[in-house]
Order: sequence, then structure tokens, then C-alpha cells
Amino acid sequence: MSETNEMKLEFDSRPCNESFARVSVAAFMTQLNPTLEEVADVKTALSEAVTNAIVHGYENKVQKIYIECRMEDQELLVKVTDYGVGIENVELAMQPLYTTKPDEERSGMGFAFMEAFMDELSVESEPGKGTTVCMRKRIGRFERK
Amino acid sequence: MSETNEMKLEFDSRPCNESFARVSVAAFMTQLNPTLEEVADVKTALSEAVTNAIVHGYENKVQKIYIECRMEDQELLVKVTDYGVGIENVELAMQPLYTTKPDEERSGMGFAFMEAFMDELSVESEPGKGTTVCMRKRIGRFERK
Amino acid sequence: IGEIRRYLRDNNVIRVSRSLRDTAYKVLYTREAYTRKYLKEPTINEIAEEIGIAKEEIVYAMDAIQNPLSLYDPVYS
Ligand SMILES: Nc1ncnc2c1ncn2[C@@H]1O[C@H](COP(=O)(O)OP(=O)(O)O)[C@@H](O)[C@H]1O
Ligand SMILES: Nc1ncnc2c1ncn2[C@@H]1O[C@H](COP(=O)(O)OP(=O)(O)O)[C@@H](O)[C@H]1O
Ligand SMILES: [Mg+2]
Ligand SMILES: [Mg+2]
Repeated sequence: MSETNEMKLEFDSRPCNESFARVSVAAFMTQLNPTLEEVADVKTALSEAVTNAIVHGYENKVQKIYIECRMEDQELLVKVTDYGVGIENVELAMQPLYTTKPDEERSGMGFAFMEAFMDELSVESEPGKGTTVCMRKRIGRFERK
Repeated sequence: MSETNEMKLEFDSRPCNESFARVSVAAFMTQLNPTLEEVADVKTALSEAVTNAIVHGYENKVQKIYIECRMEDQELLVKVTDYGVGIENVELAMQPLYTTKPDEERSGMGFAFMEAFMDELSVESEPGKGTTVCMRKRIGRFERK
Repeated sequence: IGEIRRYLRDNNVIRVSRSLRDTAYKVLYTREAYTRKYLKEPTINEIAEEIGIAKEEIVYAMDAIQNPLSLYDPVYS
């Protein structure tokens, strides 16, 4: 498939929807014939982004989370957007171990995981407006092509 | 769960996305704790609706298909919308064995399957505007409640 | 030699489709055992608990075997 293929997903920011979102994205990327490991990587990164939208962006209030996925050749793009509180200092927030909720069981490693498991990570955020996390990963890099 | 939970899905009308759409809806409905058979029923009905949108609604051109799912108590609502050619006579189209593409491998049983595997089916369509298929199914009817 | 090397490499990485099928067969087996024992269909939570896999993953896996003509095929051909 050399054409693009796209999907968008919108769902309530409830923790019970996290698995559903993970499996949807996994099912979408299955078209790229990924390895187990590649799917696990994307699912981990996606989980972190969705959890952030739920607990930080919307502070556990039920609102909408938006996921956008695009495949172009062997590249998968995943965008996760919330219209929540936003991030004051993105650079600082992305530092490993940095967290604004140290009291809960947050590790401050969410962005670090997204960075580690995907090839590219960028974060756009405006305080009071919301946050979009954009991640890219090449799938099937070990195949001759 | 007595609250509602919702999701929306938008994707390209490519046959390769059928499986992804099926898995998304199936994954979403697992929150109602269905049997595998109930999941299979919904997937069959959904496949028919999505195939119709691809081959009839958009006549195999790549445009967007929209799915909306809602759970309320033990009821699942699934809506499939295309902004394609629409249906002239809905009542006639819904007759078992009726098909406008007898030359291809269409059986004319799509709507009959949706009706059989779901509890309720309604179709709204306007020629030149598009079609929305709305299906409902109660999940877990065999459980005491 | 090139053919063999390619064969080895392709089979070294486990494709997700392969693992989905394995899971799906486990699910079917579990359902059958449950139905025999309790004389009723298990719900997805009961299956998920039995084999220790999220219910969403179960339906993802089941789709891989219910859809024989799908994109999963190249791996097996
Ligand atoms: N979607 C978001 N909306 C608002 N703030 C966010 C969002 N995502 C991340 N943050 C901020 O960035 C910090 C670091 O995120 P992360 O690396 O995932 O660690 P953790 O979630 O464990 O705190 C969070 O503590 C929070 O302050
Ligand atoms: N989304 C749609 N857009 C336009 N026409 C449709 C749509 N869905 C169904 N139809 C019409 O209804 C007929 C019956 O549909 P169906 O019962 O699924 O049978 P089949 O798809 O095998 O023709 C189709 O042949 C087509 O003319
Ligand atoms: Mg986090
Ligand atoms: Mg049909």
C-alpha cells in the first residue's frame, strides 16, 4: 500500500476506554503487517498519551479525547488531542521524571516512554486550550523493501 | 455501568478498513460483557453496513465512513453513515434478496442479516445525500439483572 | 541461500497476526471447555479471566481467524 490510509477516533475520557483505544489503533496498524514488538511499542506510547489526557488534560472529568492515525507507506502517525488544561512549559514537562502529580502513582516517565517507543515525538500545547501529542513510527524496518 | 459511554470513528472507505472498524466496535462493546456470539453478531451486522457504504454508497471511491457507538445500560447502539449516493426506495432496498448489483457477488441479504443479528434496524437515506443505518442490540439478555 | 536467509529472517520476527491466531485458538478452546463444564456460553469477562488477556485483546484476536481472506494472510502463505 503506497497510498495513505486514515482514521479518526473520538471517545469519552474514561479510563475504561483506554484498552479500547489501544486495540483500535493496533487493529488499524495491523495493515502494515507489524511485528508483535512494534504493536506493543505503539500501544505503550498510546496508553501514556491517553492516560495523560485523562488525568492531566481533563483532570479526570469526562470529556472527549481525539485520536488521529495515518499510514503512509510504512510510516504510522498517531496524534492524541485533548481540549483540557494544557501545559505551561512543554520542554520541562517532557523531562524524564518530571511530574506535577507526584502524590499519585505517576512516575513522570510518560513522555520518556513515548519518545523511547516511537521514532518521533512532538507536543503542542497551550494553557487553557489543550494538548496534542504527535508520534511517528516506521513499521517493518527490518524488511527488505 | 449505568452511565452512557460513546465513541465515534471516521475512516477511509477502503475494504482493508473493514476489519479495523469491526475490531474497534467489538473492542468497545466488550465493556458490556457480551458472549463471543453477541460480539460475532454485531461484527456481522457492522460488516454488512460498512460494505454497503463502500460498494453502494461510495461506489468504491475512497471517501469517509462514520461510525457512532453508544452504550446505555445494556444496550448497544451502532450507527453507520456515508455521504454517498443514497437510496431511492429504502423499503424496497431492505427486502431480502433485493440487490442493485446482481452482476457482482452481492446476495441482496445485507439488510436481512443486519435485521437478523441485531434487535432493531432503521435506515435513513436521501438520494444524492447519503445513508445512515442505525442498529440496536441488547447485550447479556440471558443474565438475571 | 538468499531464499533460506530470507525465510529465516521473516520467521524470526513474530508478526502480530501470528500471535493473534494463537490467542484466538486459546480463546476458542477456553470457550469450549467452559461450555462443556457449565452448559452455557461464557461471557467475555469469564474468558478473559481464565486466560489472563484483556477482553479487548480477545476480540482483536478473534477477528484474525474469522476473517480468512484478510490482510493477515501474507504471513501464512
Ligand atoms: N495532556 C496533558 N495535559 C496537561 N498536562 C499534561 C498532559 N500530558 C502531560 N502533562 C504534564 O506533563 C507532566 C509529565 O507527563 P508524563 O511524562 O506523562 O509524567 P506523569 O504523567 O507521570 O506525570 C505531567 O505531570 C503533566 O504536568
Ligand atoms: N449505503 C448505501 N448506499 C446506497 N445504496 C445502498 C446502501 N446500502 C444498501 N444500498 C442499496 O440496497 C440494496 C440492498 O442492500 P443489501 O441488502 O446489503 O444487498 P447487497 O449489498 O447484496 O446488494 C443494495 O443493492 C443497494 O442498492
Ligand atoms: Mg503520564
Ligand atoms: Mg450489502
